[in-house]
Amino acid sequence: MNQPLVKVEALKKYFPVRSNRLFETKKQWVKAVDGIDLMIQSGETIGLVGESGCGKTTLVNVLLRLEDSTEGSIFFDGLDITRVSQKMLRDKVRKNIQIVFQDPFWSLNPRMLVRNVIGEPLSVHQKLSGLTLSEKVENLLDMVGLPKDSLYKYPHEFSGGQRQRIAIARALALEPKLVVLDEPTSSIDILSQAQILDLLQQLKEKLGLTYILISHDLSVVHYLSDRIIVMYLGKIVEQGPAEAIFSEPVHPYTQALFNAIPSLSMRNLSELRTIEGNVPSAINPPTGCRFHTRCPRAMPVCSEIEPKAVFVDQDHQAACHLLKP
Amino acid sequence: ADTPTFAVYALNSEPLTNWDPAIEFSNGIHVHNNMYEQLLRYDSIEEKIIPMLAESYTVSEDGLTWTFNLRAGVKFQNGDDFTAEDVKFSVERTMQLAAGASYIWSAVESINVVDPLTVEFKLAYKNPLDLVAATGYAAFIYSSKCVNEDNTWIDETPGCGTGPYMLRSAKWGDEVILQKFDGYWGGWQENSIDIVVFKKVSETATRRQMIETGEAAITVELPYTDVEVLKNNPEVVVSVNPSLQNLIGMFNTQKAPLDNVKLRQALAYAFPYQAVIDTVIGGYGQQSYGMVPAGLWGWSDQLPRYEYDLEKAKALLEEAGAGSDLSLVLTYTAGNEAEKSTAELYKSELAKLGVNLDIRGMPWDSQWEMALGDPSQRQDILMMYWWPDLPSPYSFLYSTFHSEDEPLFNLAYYKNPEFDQLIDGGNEMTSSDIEAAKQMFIDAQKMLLDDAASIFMYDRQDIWVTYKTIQGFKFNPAYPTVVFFHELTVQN
Amino acid sequence: MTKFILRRVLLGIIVLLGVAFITFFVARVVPSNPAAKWAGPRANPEQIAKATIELGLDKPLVVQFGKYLMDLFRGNLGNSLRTRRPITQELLESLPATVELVLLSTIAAVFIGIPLGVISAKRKDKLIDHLSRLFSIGAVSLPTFWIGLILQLVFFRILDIFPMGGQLSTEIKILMDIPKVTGFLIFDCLITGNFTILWDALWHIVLPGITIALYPIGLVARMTRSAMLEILNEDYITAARSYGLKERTVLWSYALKNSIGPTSTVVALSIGYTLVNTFLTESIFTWPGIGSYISSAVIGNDYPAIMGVTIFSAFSYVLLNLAADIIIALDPRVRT
Amino acid sequence: MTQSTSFLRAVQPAVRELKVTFFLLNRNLLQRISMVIILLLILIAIFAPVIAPYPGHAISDTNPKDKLLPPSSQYFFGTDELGRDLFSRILFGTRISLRTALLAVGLALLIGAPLGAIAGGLGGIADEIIMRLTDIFLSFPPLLLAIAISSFLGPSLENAILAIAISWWPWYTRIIRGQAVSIRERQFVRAARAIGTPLPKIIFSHILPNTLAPVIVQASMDIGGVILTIASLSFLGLGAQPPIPEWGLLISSSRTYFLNAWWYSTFPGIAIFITVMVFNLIGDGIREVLDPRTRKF
Amino acid sequence: MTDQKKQSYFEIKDLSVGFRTFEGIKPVLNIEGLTINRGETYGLVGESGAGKTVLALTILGLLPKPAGMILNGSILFDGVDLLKQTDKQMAEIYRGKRLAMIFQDPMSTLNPVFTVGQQIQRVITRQEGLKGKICLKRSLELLDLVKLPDTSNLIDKYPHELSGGQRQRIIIAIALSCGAEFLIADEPTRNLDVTIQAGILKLIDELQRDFKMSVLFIGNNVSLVNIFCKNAGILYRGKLVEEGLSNCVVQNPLHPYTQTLISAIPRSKSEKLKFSKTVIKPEAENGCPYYSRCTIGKEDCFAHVPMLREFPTGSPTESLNTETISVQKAACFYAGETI
Ligand SMILES: Nc1ncnc2c1ncn2[C@@H]1O[C@H](COP(=O)(O)OP(=O)(O)OP(=O)(O)O)[C@@H](O)[C@H]1O
Ligand SMILES: Nc1ncnc2c1ncn2[C@@H]1O[C@H](COP(=O)(O)OP(=O)(O)OP(=O)(O)O)[C@@H](O)[C@H]1O
Ligand SMILES: [Mg+2]
Ligand SMILES: [Mg+2]
Repeated sequence: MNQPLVKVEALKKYFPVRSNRLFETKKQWVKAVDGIDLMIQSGETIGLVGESGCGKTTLVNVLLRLEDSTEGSIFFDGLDITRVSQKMLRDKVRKNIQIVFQDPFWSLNPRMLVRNVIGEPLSVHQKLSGLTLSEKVENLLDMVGLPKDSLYKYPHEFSGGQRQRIAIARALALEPKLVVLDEPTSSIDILSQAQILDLLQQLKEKLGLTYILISHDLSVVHYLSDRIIVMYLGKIVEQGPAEAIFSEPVHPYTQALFNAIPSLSMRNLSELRTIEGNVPSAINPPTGCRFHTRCPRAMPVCSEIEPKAVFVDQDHQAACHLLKP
Repeated sequence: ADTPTFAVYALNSEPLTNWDPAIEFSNGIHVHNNMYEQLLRYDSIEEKIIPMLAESYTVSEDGLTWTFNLRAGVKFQNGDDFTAEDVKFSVERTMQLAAGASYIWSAVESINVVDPLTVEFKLAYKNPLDLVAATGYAAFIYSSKCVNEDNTWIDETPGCGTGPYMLRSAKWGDEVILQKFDGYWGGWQENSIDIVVFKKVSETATRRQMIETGEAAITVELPYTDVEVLKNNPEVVVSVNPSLQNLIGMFNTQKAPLDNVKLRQALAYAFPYQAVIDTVIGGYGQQSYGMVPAGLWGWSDQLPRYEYDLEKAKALLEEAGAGSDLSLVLTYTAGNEAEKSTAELYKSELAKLGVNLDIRGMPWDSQWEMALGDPSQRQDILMMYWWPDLPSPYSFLYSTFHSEDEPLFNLAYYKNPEFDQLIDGGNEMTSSDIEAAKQMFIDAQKMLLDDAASIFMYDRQDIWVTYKTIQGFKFNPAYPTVVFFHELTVQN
Repeated sequence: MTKFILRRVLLGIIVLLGVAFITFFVARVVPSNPAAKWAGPRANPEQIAKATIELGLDKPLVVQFGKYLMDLFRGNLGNSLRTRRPITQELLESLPATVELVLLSTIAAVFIGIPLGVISAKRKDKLIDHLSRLFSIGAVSLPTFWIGLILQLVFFRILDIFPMGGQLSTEIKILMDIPKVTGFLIFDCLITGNFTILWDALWHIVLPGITIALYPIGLVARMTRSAMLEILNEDYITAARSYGLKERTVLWSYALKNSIGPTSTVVALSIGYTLVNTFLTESIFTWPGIGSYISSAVIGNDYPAIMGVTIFSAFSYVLLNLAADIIIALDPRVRT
Repeated sequence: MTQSTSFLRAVQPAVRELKVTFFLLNRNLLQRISMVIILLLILIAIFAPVIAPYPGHAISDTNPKDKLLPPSSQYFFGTDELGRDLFSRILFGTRISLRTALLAVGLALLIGAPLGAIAGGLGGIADEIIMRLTDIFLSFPPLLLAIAISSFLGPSLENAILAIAISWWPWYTRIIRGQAVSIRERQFVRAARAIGTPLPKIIFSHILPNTLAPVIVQASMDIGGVILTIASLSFLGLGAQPPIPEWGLLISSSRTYFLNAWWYSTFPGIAIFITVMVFNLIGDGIREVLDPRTRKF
Repeated sequence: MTDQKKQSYFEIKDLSVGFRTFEGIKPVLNIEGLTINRGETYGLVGESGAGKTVLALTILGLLPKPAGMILNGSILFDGVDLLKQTDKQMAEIYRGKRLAMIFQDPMSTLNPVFTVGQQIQRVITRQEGLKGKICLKRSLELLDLVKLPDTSNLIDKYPHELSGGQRQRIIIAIALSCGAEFLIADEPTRNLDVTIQAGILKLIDELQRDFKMSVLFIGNNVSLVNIFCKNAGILYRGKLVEEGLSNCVVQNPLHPYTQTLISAIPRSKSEKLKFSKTVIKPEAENGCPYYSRCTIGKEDCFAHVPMLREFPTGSPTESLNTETISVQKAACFYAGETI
């Protein structure tokens, strides 16, 4: 295998929290991302799943340097982007990593014409303007399957699915290497969802893109991803090829997650599994294995020693004491 | 009487600004003249000196030594006897503080106590000390008990004066209440007023309503439109008296374009004298003959006057070679309706001549600051009222037109050595040959008129309104807006 | 919570420092010659030079500002140029009369304005809403100085119901012992049980009270209405209705508590406005308060006095806003 | 597609928004009346020299022989102490009030809006400094600050406008900052950052335009307040100078005469009242109509 | 019990609801008929904006005041037309007492300035007249009932101090506090994680059985409705396009829209998604609302609105043998054709 496109090492992102007691000396931190190692090869699609609030969005925000990391390093194309200057960031990184957000309405400036929305990256980086810009944007519109006359419309004149196409066109304007999709279809209806996923798949093949996909909807993840990463409370608990994880999840959390998904084949409620207990706080995460407070198969060791990631198969690893390397 | 009688004097601004009679040089004139007394008092209508704390006085031949024989049996309100020591103490302290109107004593070199009832003043130069001793400010005799170690006045201490009233209570900036001093040397008539309230009522409409309902016993400074109505109101008595106040518009004689005498004369002809008097003060006044107002010696109807004559003004303007785009700045004291209307009327006349008058109402101090500040930024015309410190023409002519290196009140920046000589001479002659002095002051004014140093707009009359029950009110222009309550009685 | 308050207080202090700087600047640096003013009218150059030293105007500005701050800290606002008395003392003397007026109008604003706003929101676009809106917007659109004149004309001169001005009738003031405990006339009469004077005082406060109160009533009613309109559209109000709670409960307890934030801010704000409005009306009603004081100061160009009043008002304003912020902070949503 | 149609397309949403706003405003009787009155006021302001029977009286002419005459067919609103026609003066006063209000609000916006966008858009130290500055200015009751400023700038209408702008800008800074902070957290700003758009451009092309709606509402409501403040300043002698027929100044001058000439203070007072009121009504209306939650069709 | 009485427990007839907009009145809901029997669960599925919440609010008489309008129809509940009740009657007799609703968004449904306890207790006091200690006790019981931990502590907390799942349970507790007989659950799990979702569904299910409630369950997830409800209806742009036993609907969808919906769901966890291509056609102003996206629609779909028609089906599975023949309805001229 050649050099990975993205390599993340021991990445941490802590958010400070204000405490509400008088003269609190100890500052508290939300450990949103707490030590993550990751490699992404060029051309693959990574599916990122996990409970709400486990740090998925934070991880990609740090990856895009929309937030600064607390610790650790991120190599993009061999360049450590946690330490580069803003200029370097603009020239080398911003162009190459783009993001499509969850809610297409909020991610498009309501007071800008579609031409300017999609054209913004072009005018910022390639200093395009006037007719050349319009032409380029028309091409992009064409690519995502929108009519040319969308150029002079405002975002609110489009349906949810169309807006998401606009957002995708903007993300692709600079021909990036990596595109982050943060819940790209969760706010649009099922019919449009299909079209968008289809479009994403096509574009990937056509342009040789690399995707990081975040979604609550596991079937969406399953549909697009080559590899899946499962997170729990700021840590990766399991990662591996999509097929392997869907057919044979090994970490108890992954198992629990999949068991709670209602599917058409289920007949009654008892088939749905729940995880007992509430999600622990990310400020004071449990010691040892973070899942041990809710794990049906927790052992004494789980509350003391943090499990290391072990390979259960080539390319498929999980962090659990039940697994023997 | 079972319930004391009282009278409210509704004033247009706060009754006093300083308790110290040596310092107060403002509204306190109303209050202080009822609590304290001078050695003498001057009646400017009768033009005669009235003995007060001094029963008589003599002047030496050279005019430099003045001896006052003090009244016996006078007591301070605190019970102490009044003696020559008190006179020496008061005047010396007043001079030493050098605040307010203390400069009136500036001719005094030393004060000697001859005996407990005789005091002698030695002067450095000739000066009418009888008039000085009768001044409405800074000439008060007070008890040394009211001053603490560091020579400052102990606020609101009752009983420091020899006057007919003593302090009862006060609310700063709002009202002062005095009550009768039973041991007053002048004695009390029947039905005299027991309690006097000096109250600030800044709205004229409120003052008028107070006097109409008898809530106030006496008030001043009502607009003439109200006066017309009140004259027909049987509840009140309106009395019109000469005042020693006049309104002048000082030309900036040093700065272009008004350094041109022709132009100044043109502007003086363009002033609508009669219209202003009729419209602004309702006819309660007359066009001035020079700087000295009617009612004061030194006034003369033989002096020439500029009459309103636009044709003449136009001709002079042309003669002066003034451009068509002439624009002048006039400042007046903000809040004074009469000055405001006068300025507006003047503006509309000048507009007919193609002269733009930019009128600006400013608080007095800002206006003054502008006049004393950067010469290039000074106003072209400064409108102000003037009134006497001393009942002498010198007081009208010295401060306002005597040459000054650093201007203070000579806001016409007038410089004329001949003029200076004349009025200085007049002042020296005052105590020896008043007729000669008079002539010198008249001649001096003639110079001002020829030079058109200022527009002498009008001499104002004071209008007093008293409620019908108040008797014995008599006005003395030497003490502007002062009511001597001791003289009044209440009749039901 | 405490930390939040501490932070707010700290910010308040910073703000006050800024206020002090601005007032210092305006009072000491801008007017060309305070010394001349201090020396009095018709003063000669020696007197002015003496005054310059007395006022410390010969020192560098930084030193002057330092001294100014120290003085402020000690509650010393300097001396009035007109009366030469300490401004703090003069303010304290005229404060109670104004506070009485302001307090009265604030109480009116709360007890008339809030219910008016709530009813208006509840009956949006009904006749009662139109009337109340017309009233409240009318109230904030009336020039205070003008309505004072008109009220006086109508209720004193024409109808002769209420006295024209002043805090008390002159007879009462001279012939009776006015209780002086706290300095607040109405309050003092109440605690000493002096009902003749109390009645007279109440009679006198009606016209200035109405004049001053109209603005805050309108402001509060308007603000409450719009806050309530937003809140009544919230899901939790719909939910509360779905639980079958009485409309009265929903309106006056559920929704109103949610609108306390904006409402208390606006009440604090209106106190500031009211204070300034007294500047315009007190002279009409010969009310012996701060308003009369500052109008004399403005006429007399008494910069230190103007700035004293300004810094005093700013100080109270900061405190009021602090109070409002703390009330808002009781709203659990902003607790951090 | 031609340039003009693309332009039409580009402004279409704005036009529609305007139409909707107007439609909604127009449905409420109070607001309809207000709009008519505002239109009238604007017309009066423009055509004052034509409508006024004695335009000279509003400039520098005086007419002392007709002083303080009650309303009549010759002088609809009576005359003042110098015999000037009050009707003409009040008509010209509309001009002054509207112009000064617009200028003052515009100036305040000019200062306040960029500062607010910068504070909200940048955050951090810049935010802290700018907001403390506004806090300082906001801790003076607005009229008081205006009084203080214009009493040392020297009384004139221009200075009063400046004083009002200086005491008013922090309100806009505050509103815009509040908006900007929430907009900063919106996805499209994040998206712009992800693209690498430089910060100044983000602030001025993404954040500022999106904050304008509430600001315009506030500004339209402030017009009434500013007119009132100008009048108050003039009333105190700190604003317009005679013979400018500013309404507050008219009332101030009328005080001396109001017991004898009721018309003198009454008409300017009513003029201020009506003008401020209609602007307030419209401002309130616009706010309601622009808020989707209280919108009613 | 006769058939008719059974039917009249809860029945919607010809209901049409609209919103006022600038362009005029925009209809958002148009339901010809919908019946729920006592003790039964009815699942209503539809995409965002289909009109599910509007229906729920209409039943409670809580449509947003200025904008929402009931244009036509009736809602019979236990023989009474709810739409004819005054607001006061609704508040006094129905809301909270007999009809209860769990709102969609747990974030905005709790009043942020009152503690959890205050909010529950106010409802208990109003509905059951309990005060003081007894009221507190009752509210603790309710919180226990929805399986909230550490209730005595929780009761003094403000909503923002709780997690989404906890808040949702509190809303459920309040809705259930007065033992209403008819519960509307408006997507109670929309914003929740799958794991929490499962817990909450189980809870509602238990409660329903214990209290013999009828439930109108609103969701946008067909598989959930299939698991949870006996009957199911599919709502598309305010219209019921298909209705029947949920098993039947899932196994044998008749309407093209339902078919697309169901085909988009994997049957088992390891199965990959399948998507059918959709087409974009012009909107049929006077025709079938689904026309513009339908792959089989023809001219008549463009011109006419299809009504709900009955399609008798056999029981889809053996396990459900209580009712061998059931009725499935669909509003499509070509119902049953596979896409
Ligand atoms: N700016 C922030 N300040 C403080 N805490 C934050 C901030 N952003 C995120 N967090 C916290 O970090 C944790 C992870 O948040 P993140 O948004 O990454 O979750 P997520 O996995 O994307 O969840 P979801 O699926 O709900 O989007 C959460 O506990 C969140 O509260
Ligand atoms: N207050 C309102 N004013 C105007 N239109 C409204 C209003 N509330 C809802 N609508 C419209 O009614 C339709 C149905 O909305 P509703 O909230 O019932 O959807 P829903 O099915 O509950 O969707 P979701 O799954 O997103 O909750 C939507 O098209 C919406 O635009
Ligand atoms: Mg996320
Ligand atoms: Mg809904």
